[in-house]
Amino acid sequence: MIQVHDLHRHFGGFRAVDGASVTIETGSITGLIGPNGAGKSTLFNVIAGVLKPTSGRVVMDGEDITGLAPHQLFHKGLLRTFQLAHEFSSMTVRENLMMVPGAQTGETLVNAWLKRGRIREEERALRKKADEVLEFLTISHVADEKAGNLSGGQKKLLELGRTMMVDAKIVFLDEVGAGVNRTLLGTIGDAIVRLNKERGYTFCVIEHDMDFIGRLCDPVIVMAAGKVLAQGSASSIMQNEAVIEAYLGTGLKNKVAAEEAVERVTGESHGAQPGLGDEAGAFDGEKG
Amino acid sequence: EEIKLGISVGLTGPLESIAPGIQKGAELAMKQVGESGKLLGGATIAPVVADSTCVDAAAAVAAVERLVTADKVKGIVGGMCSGETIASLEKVGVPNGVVMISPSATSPALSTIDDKGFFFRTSPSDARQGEVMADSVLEKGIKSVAVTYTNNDYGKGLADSFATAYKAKGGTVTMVAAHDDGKADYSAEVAALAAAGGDALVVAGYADQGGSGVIQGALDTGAFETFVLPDGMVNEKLAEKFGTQLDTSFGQNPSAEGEGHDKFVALAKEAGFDGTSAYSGESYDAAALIMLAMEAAKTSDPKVWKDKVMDVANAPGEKIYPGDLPKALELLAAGKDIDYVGATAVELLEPGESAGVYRMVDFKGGKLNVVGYR
Amino acid sequence: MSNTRQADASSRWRAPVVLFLIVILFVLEGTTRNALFSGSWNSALAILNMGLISAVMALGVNMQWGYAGLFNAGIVGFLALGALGPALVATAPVPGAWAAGGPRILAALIVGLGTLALAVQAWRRVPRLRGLAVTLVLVLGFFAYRWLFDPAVAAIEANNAASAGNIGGLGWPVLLSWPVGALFAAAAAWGVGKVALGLRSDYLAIATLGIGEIIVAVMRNEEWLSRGVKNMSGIPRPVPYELDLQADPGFVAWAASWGTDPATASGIWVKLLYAGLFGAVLLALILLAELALKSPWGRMMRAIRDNETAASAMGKNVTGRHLQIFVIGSAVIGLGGAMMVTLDGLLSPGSFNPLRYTFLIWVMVIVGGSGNNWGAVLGAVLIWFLWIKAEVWGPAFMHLVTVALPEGALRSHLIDGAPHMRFIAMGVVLLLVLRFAPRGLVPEK
Amino acid sequence: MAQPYLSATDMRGGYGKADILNGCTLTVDKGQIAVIVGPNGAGKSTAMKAVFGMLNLRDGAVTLGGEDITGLSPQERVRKGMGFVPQTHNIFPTMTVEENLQMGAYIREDDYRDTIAQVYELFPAVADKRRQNAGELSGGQRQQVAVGRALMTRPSLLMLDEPTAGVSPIVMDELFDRIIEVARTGISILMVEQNARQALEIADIGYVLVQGANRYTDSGKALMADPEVRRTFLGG
Amino acid sequence: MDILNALVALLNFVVIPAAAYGAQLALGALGVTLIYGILRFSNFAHGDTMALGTAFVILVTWGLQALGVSLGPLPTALLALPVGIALTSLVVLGTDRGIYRFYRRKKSEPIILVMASVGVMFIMNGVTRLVIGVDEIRFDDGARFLFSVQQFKAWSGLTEGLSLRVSQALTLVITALACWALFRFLARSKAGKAMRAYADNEDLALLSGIEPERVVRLTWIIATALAVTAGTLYGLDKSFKAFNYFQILLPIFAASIVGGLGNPLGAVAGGFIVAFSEVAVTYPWKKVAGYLGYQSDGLLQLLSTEYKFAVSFVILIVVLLFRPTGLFRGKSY
Ligand SMILES: Nc1ncnc2c1ncn2[C@@H]1O[C@H](COP(=O)(O)OP(=O)(O)OP(=O)(O)O)[C@@H](O)[C@H]1O
Ligand SMILES: Nc1ncnc2c1ncn2[C@@H]1O[C@H](COP(=O)(O)OP(=O)(O)OP(=O)(O)O)[C@@H](O)[C@H]1O
Ligand SMILES: [Mg+2]
Ligand SMILES: [Mg+2]
Repeated sequence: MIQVHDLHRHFGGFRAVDGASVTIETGSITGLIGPNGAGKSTLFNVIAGVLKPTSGRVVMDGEDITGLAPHQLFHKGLLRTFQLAHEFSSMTVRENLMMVPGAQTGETLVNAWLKRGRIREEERALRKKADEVLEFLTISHVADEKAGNLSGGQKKLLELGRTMMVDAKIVFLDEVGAGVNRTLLGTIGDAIVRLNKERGYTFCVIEHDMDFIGRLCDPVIVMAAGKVLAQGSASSIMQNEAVIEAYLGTGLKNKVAAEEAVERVTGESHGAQPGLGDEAGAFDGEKG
Repeated sequence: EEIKLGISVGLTGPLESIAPGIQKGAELAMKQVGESGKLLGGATIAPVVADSTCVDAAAAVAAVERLVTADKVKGIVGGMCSGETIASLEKVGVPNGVVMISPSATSPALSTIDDKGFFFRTSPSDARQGEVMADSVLEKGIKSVAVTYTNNDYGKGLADSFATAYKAKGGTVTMVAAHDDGKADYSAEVAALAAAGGDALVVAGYADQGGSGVIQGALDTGAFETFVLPDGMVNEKLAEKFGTQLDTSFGQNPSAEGEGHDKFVALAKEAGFDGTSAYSGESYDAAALIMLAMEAAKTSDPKVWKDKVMDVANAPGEKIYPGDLPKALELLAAGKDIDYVGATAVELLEPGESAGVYRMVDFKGGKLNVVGYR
Repeated sequence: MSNTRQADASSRWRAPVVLFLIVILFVLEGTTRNALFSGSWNSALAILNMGLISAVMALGVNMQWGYAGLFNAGIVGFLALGALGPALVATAPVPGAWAAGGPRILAALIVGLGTLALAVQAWRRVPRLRGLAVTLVLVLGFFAYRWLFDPAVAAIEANNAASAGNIGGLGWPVLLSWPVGALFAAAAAWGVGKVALGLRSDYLAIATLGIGEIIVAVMRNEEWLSRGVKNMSGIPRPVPYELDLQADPGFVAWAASWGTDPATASGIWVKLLYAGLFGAVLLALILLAELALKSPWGRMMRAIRDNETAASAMGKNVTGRHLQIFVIGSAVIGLGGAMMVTLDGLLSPGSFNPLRYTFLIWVMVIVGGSGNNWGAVLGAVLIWFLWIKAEVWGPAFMHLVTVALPEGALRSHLIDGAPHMRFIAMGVVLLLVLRFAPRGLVPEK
Repeated sequence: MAQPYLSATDMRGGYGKADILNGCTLTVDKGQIAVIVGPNGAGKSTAMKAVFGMLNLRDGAVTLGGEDITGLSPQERVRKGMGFVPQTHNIFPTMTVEENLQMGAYIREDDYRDTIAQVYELFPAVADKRRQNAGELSGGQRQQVAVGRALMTRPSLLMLDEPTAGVSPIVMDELFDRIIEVARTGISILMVEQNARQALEIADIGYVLVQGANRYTDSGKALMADPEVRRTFLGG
Repeated sequence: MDILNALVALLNFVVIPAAAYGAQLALGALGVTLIYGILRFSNFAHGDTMALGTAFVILVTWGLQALGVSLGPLPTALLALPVGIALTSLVVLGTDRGIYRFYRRKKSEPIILVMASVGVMFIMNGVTRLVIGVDEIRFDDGARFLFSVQQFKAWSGLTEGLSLRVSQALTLVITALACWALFRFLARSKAGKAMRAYADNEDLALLSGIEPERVVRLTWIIATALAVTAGTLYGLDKSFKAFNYFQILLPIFAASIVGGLGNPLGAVAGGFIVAFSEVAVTYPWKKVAGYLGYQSDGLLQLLSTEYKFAVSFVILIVVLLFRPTGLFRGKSY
């Protein structure tokens, strides 16, 4: 469980996060939405240790983790993706994944010189795992490509793939969906649900795609102007007047999407996502 | 026989503006001897120049290595700066048995180095100049001075020996501050020296390096009016540059009494270079000594003629001045003794030191005037 | 895909080809006598030896830049610290120096370091008025330090000032001083790294440049340490002296059997011994570096170089790793410095200038191909060769050009300027290499 | 049939190694909205770059208003009336928002203050930050600046690579409305979208690109109606 | 207490020399920072550009002097300056055409461009020496002092003197003018904005219709003009010596970094910080303290002048520790 207490982050005089208090329950898939510039990414960055808070505290499972460095948080099981993809551009896609797991034997210099055998075994396992992840994300054909040469969407997928390389406790996803093909996003959504159910990952997801939010997230937190505007189930949020005014808008298309989503959420329970296998298989034709 | 002689000087690097004068001085002596046709019964002399860079010991060693092992020179005028000289002497000169005579390396370390008799220098030791300078400053009634020196072994050694002598004789040194050559700006040094005060400023540096930069600053800000100028500073260019601003300044540099120096300057002028530039005369003398020693030993083999260098340089014998080299060769060929005086009143001490006579100068009327010898 | 593999295949041949080229150059230098080459093995080997040392330094720089993207422009400083190793460890003790002020200097240094540690603690621990507290600690510490330090320095420098005036060495074997030099450099790098590694690219460069200048300034001005600008000569050798060999009848006979005179033979033999030593050190370093680079450690370093934010989000301790590689790289540079003064037999801090010891090494790394150990090493040997030969080639070229000119002022002006062709030649070669191999002769894959 | 305003036919080429585009054809008529959809890595952005002359084509031709522009450099195409918002790196981060918009009007000699005002009207969130460096904006705000910059050019053909990525629903609505409006003034629009259902809704013509080649081409409505397309490319 | 004398001593030895030196550094640093900001590499050839440009200015000055042209109390070199700038610009544009453009097209890493500039530095270094030699050259003519120490003492009756050289005054005035013009140009003019846009995002600049090669040319010309001006002023103030122009490169880099690379305002501030820290930290306060009523036996000097360069770097490092990209938040690529 992550608790954020009265968090502030100011840039000069501007209050990007202005006293937000948020709780992310263990085992949930929490959605975080809000207008552009609401402070969502900033909140993420503070939690993940990239930015120091101006004031306020972040607590993870009872332990104060405010101001810890990102790499320390990683080893506590907190992973995140970036809104603007941060790939290791001159490394191959596979290497991008293989570097993720912590505490690899070969990451210590002395071991790199002395424990060659053990490293070779570990590497084999890592490689297998990385290839599985690539397969799942439908980008195995670019496994040996330099990550810097990927398309915008492929980079986002790689970003997500890195979180799948290790057993995380909690994963923060900052707009994984932006720029990702909607069909594939559906598959990713399924994967998130599966990781959540089967492995007990907690997720916190920023997304502007209301389909996606509506399908996955409970609860949903709405931020605006650095503060929490509303919180609740996806369907209640989507009918909340304030949220509609500040964020969803009354545009026809989104209304339609939102209503569809509400229907789906209310009509079906989380677990019974149909057609998981089918959808993953739909891309077979595109591979290679 | 064609005899090749090496000249190893820092043609590039921080003292690049001094190096051509040194190179030309040595070449002048070689030309005179070669054209006379009197060395070893008609040997010709071919100078081979190497760029020692002054600061890069490794590059200097490589250059001297080339002179010795590829060009097979029989003697070397050089090196120019002390560090570089030590390295090339220890690594090339001594192991290959080639004599090096440096016109300008003044480090005391070179006095104690195990040179196996392969090293000499025509520049005088710093210790003696310090004494001479201290005396002359006190005689002018100047009781307190500030000292600035170029931050290398020459400047440091000279400043130390002067300060010690001066204090021992009752003077006060208000400050001893180093300046680096080739720096962009000397305001800090000038400010510090001015704040420390003193009746005169001793500048143990080079005339076309930081030394004149410091003088410039001191004059412009009115920090000092009187400058005491040792050998690196005493030359015509300085007089030209500052004119009457140096009216009260004075100094000294090693030089033959009377004719030697003037003769050399005249010869240099004929040959198209400035004979007053730093170490140019020393370099002429170094080259002359090499060739005279060859004649005295009747061979160009440095392992042999190295033992004759002291003989030709010192009394007894007929005094030899610049331009007299053919005559000296004749005398030597005839088995007579010579005492090479040259441009800088060469007098070699063991081991490889030079004890010169100092020429006292002042800068009245914007000119360099000789006022006496000591 | 096929294209990628082709690129790999061609780059696999790059290193041997460049190596071959270098070998040819050295053989020409050793055997052919003309306007360009000197035809002397002594000269060729002398260049090679310094080339090998440059290669060690280039390897160190390559670790920092090629592996981790750390722009160290203070190479000269770390090299100078390494050079201190032989001066303080291998030279003979100076009689009376230690008694004059040794313990007091040690005490002063301990007080100095203690002050810094205390100041850091004060900065971390004191909640309010920490600026004041730190200043207080620093000022008091400074006075205590100077009180201990100054008399000791004066005493040591007064001890036989003309030919010593320094604290002197321990008289240990010179090979032992190499790791000590590396340790000096590593220790300094640790301190520097703690302070400056937060800086990026050119900012780190200028900070390290400054630190390099500071270290060199200290070396030049602290006479008690290693005689400052007065230089320290006579650093012991790990190999025999040429004169001893020439005096050894066995050696003379052996030389004669090869048909060379003893002077030449002794020079070559000594240089070969040096080359063997340096080569062995270099190969060992390359082996370790290659093993490391090809392991997950190397992958982690590359990831950090590519994108620090992401690497840190993926659990890699970026600061820690930066410090690690900075220290290791600096230690290698320091090792190179110790080797260099051993080869020169001379410690001459007055000559430690950044153009020669920082930027030239950088040129070596970049021309060779940063990120690639073999590239850095081959680049170092090649550039060093060119740097030395430009001394001859530049003027030779100038003479060639001026032959066509009529006798006169312009011609003599140009001939007078011939030494400066050294730089022009070097510049032209550098630009040509960069033009035809913009990522270096042996680029990173 | 008259030649369409923009026609890029049978484009082939890539980034040096293997081809990314394998005979891709895109056409837009005056005042039309064309939308390209397709899986990630299909070559959509590459196709856009090719149309804009930022990629060396091995084969194929691009004509604008009947004139062959295949050989022109990007900045020459800008002067011919083309505007482009790339997918990434589409702002000047250390220039203020206002300056970003001014740079959009770089080639305009007339008074463009009206246009700036219009852009601010369209994106009020950005208007508040006009004196702030664009690099300090949130992801969605950057996207708005980027589109605003392209609108400043007053192009006759506006090319947008995923303009709505990361943009909140309310702004996305606004943006699509605005794009329709812009198209009505006779400007042709060529855009790549992953918010495909909303985009195809307003598209006159839709392209589905797969592996650098046209897989389906039809009107937006028709593509939406095709269950196969919907399931495989539009997310159900 | 003698505050006036203390003040004058400080002005004469610290403030005025440091300000003039700082202005020279600032002009040099402006060029470095522009090239870094827009072309994205640290140009090591900048010092030698200054030297080459000054060499041209000197040659033209000699020509003018031979023709009997003079500017009265001002140095003739000012007349020669535009010609020097033009000639040097041609050379520099030539290097861009022949060398840098290739790497720009290939989008090489900055370090490759840096190394190319080292190559250019070597070549320019040699060429300058071939053109004008290694000797020290004085080329200042006209009046030397605005007022000299003696004049000041006679006028004021103080024990301490104060002097202001024409070259120092010129340096300060020209630097101020150049900065003002440059800032206006960058902030207001269309071409200036295009330069900044290109610096920010090359590809996008292209998409806005900006002609990149024109921006590059403009950058080189402006940087060269600044460099030659800086070099000439420096040469007038001190004297011309080819070697010194390489040595001045380090303080120039220090200045542009401490202010924040790519930030012109930072370059100016950096120039003065470096210059003042060199002079002020090693200044012995004995004399000034004496005037203020505190007599001391010691020199009251914080550090000896041997460490002046070290001091300016210590200050630089301390600044960077608190502001990792310089005082004015520069760029880093
Ligand atoms: N470094 C910075 N300096 C100044 N302002 C900043 C900085 N970073 C972010 N901001 C401001 O903080 C606000 C919040 O930004 P943030 O990136 O958190 O928004 P967001 O909610 O993630 O929006 P989006 O959905 O568009 O990604 C924005 O208005 C932005 O302009
Ligand atoms: N600069 C480059 N160098 C080499 N290959 C590249 C480069 N840019 C893209 N590619 C490759 O070209 C292919 C198509 O990329 P493109 O960016 O056109 O895809 P896209 O259809 O726009 O995808 P997305 O929806 O993810 O943005 C991808 O496989 C990518 O790996
Ligand atoms: Mg965001
Ligand atoms: Mg794309």
